[in-house]
Amino acid sequence: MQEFIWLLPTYPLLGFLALVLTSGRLPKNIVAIIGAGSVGLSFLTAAIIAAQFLASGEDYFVKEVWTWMAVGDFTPGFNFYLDGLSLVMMLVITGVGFLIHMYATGYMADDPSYSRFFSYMNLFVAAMLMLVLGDNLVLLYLGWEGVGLCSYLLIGFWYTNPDNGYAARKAFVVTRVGDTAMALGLFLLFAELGTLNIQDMLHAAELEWEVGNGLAVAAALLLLGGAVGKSAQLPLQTWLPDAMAGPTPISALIHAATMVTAGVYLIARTHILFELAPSVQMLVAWIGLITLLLAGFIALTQSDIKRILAFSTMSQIGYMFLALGVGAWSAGIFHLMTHAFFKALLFLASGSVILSLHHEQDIFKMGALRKKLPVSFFSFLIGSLALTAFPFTSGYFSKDEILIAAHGLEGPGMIFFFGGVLGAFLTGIYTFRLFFIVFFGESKAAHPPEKEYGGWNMNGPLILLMILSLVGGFFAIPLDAVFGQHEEHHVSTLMHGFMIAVPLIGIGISAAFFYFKIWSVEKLMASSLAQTLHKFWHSGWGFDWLYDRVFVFPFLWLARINKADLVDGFYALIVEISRAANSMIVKTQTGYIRWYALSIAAGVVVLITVGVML
Amino acid sequence: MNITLADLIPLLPLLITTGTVVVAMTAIGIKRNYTLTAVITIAGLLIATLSAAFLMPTTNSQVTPLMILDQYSLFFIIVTCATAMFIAIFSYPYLADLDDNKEEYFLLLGIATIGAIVMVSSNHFVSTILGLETLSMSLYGMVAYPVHSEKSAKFPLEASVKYLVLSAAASGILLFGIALVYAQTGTLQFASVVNVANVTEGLSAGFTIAALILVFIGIAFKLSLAPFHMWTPDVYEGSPLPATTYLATIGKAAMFVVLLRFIEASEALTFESFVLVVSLVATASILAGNLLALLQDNLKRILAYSSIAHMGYLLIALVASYFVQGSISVEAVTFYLVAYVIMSAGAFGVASVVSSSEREFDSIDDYKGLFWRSPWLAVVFTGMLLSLAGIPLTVGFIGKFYIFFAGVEAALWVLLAVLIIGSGIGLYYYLRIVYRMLLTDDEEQRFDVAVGNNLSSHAVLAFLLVLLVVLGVYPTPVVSIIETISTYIL
Amino acid sequence: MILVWLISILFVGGVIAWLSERINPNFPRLIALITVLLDLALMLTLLGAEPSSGGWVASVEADWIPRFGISFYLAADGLSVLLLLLTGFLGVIAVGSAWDEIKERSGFFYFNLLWTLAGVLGVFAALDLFLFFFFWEVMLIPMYFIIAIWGHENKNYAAMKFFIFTQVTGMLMLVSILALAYFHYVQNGVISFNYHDLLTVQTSGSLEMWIMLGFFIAFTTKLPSVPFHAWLPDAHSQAPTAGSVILAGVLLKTGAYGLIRFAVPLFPEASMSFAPIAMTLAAISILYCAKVAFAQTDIKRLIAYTSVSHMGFVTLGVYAWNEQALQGAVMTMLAHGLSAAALFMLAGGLQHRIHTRSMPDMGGFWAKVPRMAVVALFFSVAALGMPGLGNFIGEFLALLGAFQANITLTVVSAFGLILASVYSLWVIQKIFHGEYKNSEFDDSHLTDLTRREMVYFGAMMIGLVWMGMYPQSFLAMSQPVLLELLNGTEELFAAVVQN
Amino acid sequence: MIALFYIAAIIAVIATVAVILQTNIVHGLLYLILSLLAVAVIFYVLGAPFAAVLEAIVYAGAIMVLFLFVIMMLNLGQHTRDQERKWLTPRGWIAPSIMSAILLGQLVNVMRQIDYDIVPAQVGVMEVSALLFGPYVLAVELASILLLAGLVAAYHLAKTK
Amino acid sequence: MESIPVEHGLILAAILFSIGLIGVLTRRNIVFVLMSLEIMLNAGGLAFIVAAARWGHAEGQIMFLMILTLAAAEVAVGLGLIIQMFRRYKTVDINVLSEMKG
Repeated sequence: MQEFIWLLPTYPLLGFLALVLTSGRLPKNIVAIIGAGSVGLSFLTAAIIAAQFLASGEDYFVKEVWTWMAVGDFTPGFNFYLDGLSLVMMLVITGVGFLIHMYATGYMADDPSYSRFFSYMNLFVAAMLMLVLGDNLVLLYLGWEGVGLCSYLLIGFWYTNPDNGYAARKAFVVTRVGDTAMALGLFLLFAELGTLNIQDMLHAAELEWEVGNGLAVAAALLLLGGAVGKSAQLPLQTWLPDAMAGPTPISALIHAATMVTAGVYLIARTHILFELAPSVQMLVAWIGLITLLLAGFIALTQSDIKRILAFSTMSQIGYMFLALGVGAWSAGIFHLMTHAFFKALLFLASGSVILSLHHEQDIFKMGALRKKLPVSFFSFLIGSLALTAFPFTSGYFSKDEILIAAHGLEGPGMIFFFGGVLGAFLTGIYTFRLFFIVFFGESKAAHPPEKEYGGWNMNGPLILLMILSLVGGFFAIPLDAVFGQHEEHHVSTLMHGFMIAVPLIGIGISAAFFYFKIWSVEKLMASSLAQTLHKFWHSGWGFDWLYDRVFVFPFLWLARINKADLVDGFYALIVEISRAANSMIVKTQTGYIRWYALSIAAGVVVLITVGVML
Repeated sequence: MNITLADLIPLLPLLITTGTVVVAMTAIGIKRNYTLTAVITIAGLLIATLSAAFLMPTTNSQVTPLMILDQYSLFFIIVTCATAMFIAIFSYPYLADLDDNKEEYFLLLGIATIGAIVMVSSNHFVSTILGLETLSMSLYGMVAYPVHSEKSAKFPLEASVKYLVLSAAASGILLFGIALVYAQTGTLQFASVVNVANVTEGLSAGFTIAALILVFIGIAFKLSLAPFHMWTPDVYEGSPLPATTYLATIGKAAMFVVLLRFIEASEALTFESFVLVVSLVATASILAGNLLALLQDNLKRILAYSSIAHMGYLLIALVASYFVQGSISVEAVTFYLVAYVIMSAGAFGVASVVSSSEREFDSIDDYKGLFWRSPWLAVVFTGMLLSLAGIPLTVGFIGKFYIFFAGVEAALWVLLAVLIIGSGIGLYYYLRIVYRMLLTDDEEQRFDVAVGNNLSSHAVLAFLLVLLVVLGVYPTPVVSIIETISTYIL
Repeated sequence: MILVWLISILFVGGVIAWLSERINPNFPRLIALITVLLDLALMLTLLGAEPSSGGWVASVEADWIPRFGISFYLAADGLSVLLLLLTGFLGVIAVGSAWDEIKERSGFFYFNLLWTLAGVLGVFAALDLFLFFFFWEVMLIPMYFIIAIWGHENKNYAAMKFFIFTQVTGMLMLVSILALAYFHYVQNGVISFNYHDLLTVQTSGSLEMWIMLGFFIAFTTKLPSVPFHAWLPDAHSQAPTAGSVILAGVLLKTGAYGLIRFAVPLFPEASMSFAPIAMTLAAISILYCAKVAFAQTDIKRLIAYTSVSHMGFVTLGVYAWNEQALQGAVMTMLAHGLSAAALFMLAGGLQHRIHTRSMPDMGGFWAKVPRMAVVALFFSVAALGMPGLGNFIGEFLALLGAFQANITLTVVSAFGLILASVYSLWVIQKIFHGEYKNSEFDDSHLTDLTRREMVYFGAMMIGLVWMGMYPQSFLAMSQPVLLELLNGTEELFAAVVQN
Repeated sequence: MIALFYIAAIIAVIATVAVILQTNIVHGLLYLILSLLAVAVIFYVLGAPFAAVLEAIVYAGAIMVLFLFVIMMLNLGQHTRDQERKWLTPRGWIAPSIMSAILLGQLVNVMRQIDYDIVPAQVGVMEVSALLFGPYVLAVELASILLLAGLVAAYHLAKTK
Repeated sequence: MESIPVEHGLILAAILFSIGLIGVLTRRNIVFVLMSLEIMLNAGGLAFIVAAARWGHAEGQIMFLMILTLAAAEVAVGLGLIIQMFRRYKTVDINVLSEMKG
């Protein structure tokens, strides 16, 4: 069965083709069957393959399908590589993906572009699977760009609103900046190591480069560029919040569970390279830390339900980066998985809320939904708990591992540790701020919901995801063969207690503000400092403002002033000169015989002067 | 070196042409009949062409000191007589409605051809002058031919006076120059001016150069090279179209053959400053010609200006002849002249066919939409214009290729640069005309194109078009002929 | 001999198409279609041909103008065959795209179309430099007519500009060709324009550089590259759709082909020392034109500028002169041939439907013309270099190769990938996304793609996917040719890189 | 003889200058004839009596008479003199004179180094005729054609319709 | 026998030539222009005679004869044109012949 690993991306790809070629002429239920079914098939296949693979006890498995191109030494192929890492990824993608597809069959039921939606989704799954299963970086890049494209398409799914289009393009272009860096990294790796097959490349890198080698640093940096772009980390994080313009299942699938974690996957996949470049690895950790904190602060100030979740995603990926940066590869991937569960859950639940409220996304226009939307409520509850690493939820285990690993690191380890804890604290606050505001208090909705939106196809996935969010922490993922045995870190019980307590304190503070209303936000906001901070954080630390001024406006300005193309002007000048010369020289044709004779005489004089005198 | 009977055989084309004129004149004397005169002239020219073609492979003799009848001369006699015949054919319908005596026109055309024949076979100043003046004298008459016609919209009188006055002044310069050359070399034969054994003592190179320059200027005027070009557009415009055609084709070609022979025989190009002068004239001609034509709206003037440029191109090949071993540049000049005659005759021919002495269509706007009104004429015209621009599939391209080849071999980079710039400008105005023909607003039917009433003219156009394309695609036969005959020049 | 057939069928077909208009105005397009299909079928037989020792699958040689050692020498190897096929394929597409658009004087139109194609085929197959130049110029005139007669509002200007640019630079090339032939004459005592003979000519120093520049300028004008690109936006925006298809799809490729086949192999040393400048120009082309493209509001102008930008990768690849880079250049040529042609067809289709090319007047067409939107999306995405489609292979390989030659310029050029996404998505946004506004134009004819159009676009899409997913079938054809060209000169280039 | 040459030369120059300065056309013509005659004298001095005779007869005689005929035909009377005065503005002379002066200077410059003295030897009618009807007989015939061309052209142009 | 420096003869010719040229350039009366042209041609003839004398040739005289012929023909045609011009424009002002330009 392992031989058939190529079926994994093929099913959704076929689904995509079927949906595109019929171009909306199929009835919705058939579309749903094709759309969700293809991913389901993939998941089934993936599950069987996973079982076989684990049973076989092999470290890895390669399936070569065909040689993509063979140009000199450059011979990437359509080859699939399966090991623990890709196994986890593939299961998450197909599993969570299938659930979200399921959910979407209900969520999108009223949308006229139903078929289009599922075709994109299927394409996305196919591309994402290529990304994680490809055995070489070019194939990975194919998936990488493919998911980017689908992300673009789905963010801009409701295209009539230009803002959505803007968000979509922003997402694509910003990530493309990272992608380009990554492509350059590929070029560098090929130029230096002569192959882009990941395993061969890593092997060669180990042989050729010592730790700290400049080329290794450069290559790692460039790959990191790609990773931060895709995973919305500093400094390319600005696109993610805007990406929430897409339908909510998209946010769940692409902008929470799978695609945005591709950067994490990439770094984990090429971890040997990063180990050869410790400075870059350290940078990964710093990026993770800073991003998680920044995002946490921003999330505190947001009012859009999906944006809050988006910043939270950013923040959680920061944790993963932090894990990678401190060398806790498995922990990073583990958190990736659990995060996929609970963040998908949160997003899907928020989708139910939004639909039930007739597309209302402002949390301050919700409230008191606990009774009306029970499934959503429980989903949110479990999701939020997992997100804030409430003990024994899935998030708890993964975050725990990360923070312990950070704690164990020499040098800045403690900074990472406390930073991570602070992040968890913020997580507690903003997550439950959202939770309390939406589900408790008074209803401020313009159109209060009559009943919860969604049938079994929406609630089923939610329930499954709730379970996964709760128990996901107990999954043992087979990563040791990939990353080697990681050393066990330990922290003192005190520290451990501290780690557990801080998020709870955060929840408590949140409860104090928003549930018990002991403290008042209004009072807090009275000070100008708070207002400034709020404004600053609300705008995402002004990154958009800055980038607009540094990159976008100058580009637009250049485009505006040189629309007519400077170079063309040069040729126009030549034409003008010719015309001027013409109008001058035509004046010599006066029509007067004597003038003509004079010119002859002048010609004689000049030519004799030239001929005789010179 | 008295003339013998055997000498008359090589002179056959000349004699036949002369005979034609005499017969035509006699016929006029007996009874004026326009058609008959035309037929006599055309037939005579045809026979002359054929006789020259017949003689060409075998003939190579100096007939008296005045004329050299080698293959080169005969080749150009063929070109000349054939072109004259074509022009005669164009002239017949053109003049048919002239309200004046029409017969003398063909006499003048015949006499002009005699002059041209003498020129292309001249290697002696006396025959040069006589041939040149015979040609010019007839052309004065041809240019001014419709002078009595009230209906003639053009300015034949003005054109003729301009041509006569300026041409006479140029002749004066030419004669003065020849006299100076003669004073130095002691012979009126074309002969080397370098290292003449009995050079007059104390005579500086400056004298020789000045003399050469004067001769060159005299010829340059006839070739309408800048800065002696100013008469060209006015005379072209004012003349009746067939006369313009004659002036532009035979007038130029014959004169250039003389220049070629003179330059080669005199070895004038050994003087660096003379090379400089010729190069300057070439540059000035190319630039002035093309720039003048740039925004011109009168077809005849455009072609006049473009002929200035084309003569400049030819000069490049001429200059190259000094730097290059072998006959390539002479071949280049020869081929280009042939090409130029074909395409000019064709271009003017199209205009002739649609025009008559009463109404000439010489504004490029007259040709608006010709492509859709008369595709046939438009194709011919486009072919000719593209050939003038030097586009492949036409003879003009091969001609330009020759010139480039000669220029590259001679390493005349500056002149080649000028050539490229000039050609680039040239494209603009040729395409302007072509574009007019492509326009689709045919609301204004400017002229009727009735093919039927002058079938022979159309046949000539067809012949020229075939020549244009065949020589453009497979020039090898003509190239080998020219390769052979060019050896006679050196 | 088959090469002669290929070319002459088009010439003759053109004449017949023209004449047939008198019988029935629908005949020309039919005859044109039959002609190009016949040609395409004949080309396919080349695929099966057994290559000779030099890798030539077909060749024919005959004396033409012996005076100058000029022969009628046509030959095709893998590279030529690829481009011949591209030409044939796009020929069919072009006829198809003109099918309904050209109603007026269709006979002459198809005559010109077929003659242009014939000239292009000649360019790709000629191995005598004179013959090459001959065909190089032959394709211009019919193209001029196509633009000047069936073009849009500013056609005269555009056609003239196109013609003068290519013609003037063509003359520079002529001078260079002649100089080369002359050196051959000096060194060997015979004049020859034969490619193989001229390859042996030893030139050096500044003279070689000048001669090389003649070729370079001619080719980069056709390609085009900054600063010789100014003709292209006008020509493209004014040409009728079929004209744009041929221009963008095929004509531009002649320049690239010239660079690969002639400019570098004939002057390895000069090219080598010139490579940094050429690559710089390429990088400037990529970035500058991407930026200018973004600023355009006329959709065809925009696409035209993107063409320049994309062709920059070709220049970059050629002057990196290693296997990856060259294959990249070749793949870019092929893939861009399809994608640009398709985009122009889309733009043409839109213009045909709503009589404007102004993007600010458009918007929200997705709902109205979903098939067209999907097709447009596909080709925009292809143009921005989406992996899995042909353009990616080309650009990726070109950059990969270029990286080994010049890191700085590759890095700079890679920014083109970002800008490509900016303008490509902008187009989609402006036309298909956003609010539908129909006040700006008469939308009564805004209908979705017809079945016939879908066939053409489908064929091109399949082509691009094929190129993107299994480029090996193309790479394998050009590989022996490129290796042969690289043989001996690659080290030369590599040495420069080291220094 | 030498003196004759120089005297005739001076007369020729003065007479020629007078021609172009004249406002009365008939006076101008007479000066021209004077100039031509002076040149004829020079011819004679230089040993070309045949040329001298022809100069006097054909040039000064026949051709100038032709001019006279035309002048009479056109009936250019007193008013044309006034017109001439009006046309001949001093400014009009400047450019041509300078131009011609430069040209003359250049020609003189290249000529003055010649260090050769002519010892005039008579080349009389005999020699010229022998040549003319020997090797140059073709020239005579061609000259007749030239005159024929002039004749036909002049006939056609000058006639009234 | 006394001798005449050849340059004197040539310079005389050059002077006459220049005067003729001035006349052509200056005079507006077309008859004067024609006369000036005759002066130029005549100067050419003189130069030939001088050159012939320098060589003791008859050829120069033959050339002079030819010049004479051509001058005669030219005058004939030229005067014919003048007559036509006077008929049409009632003036001998050469400047009226400037309808074509540009």
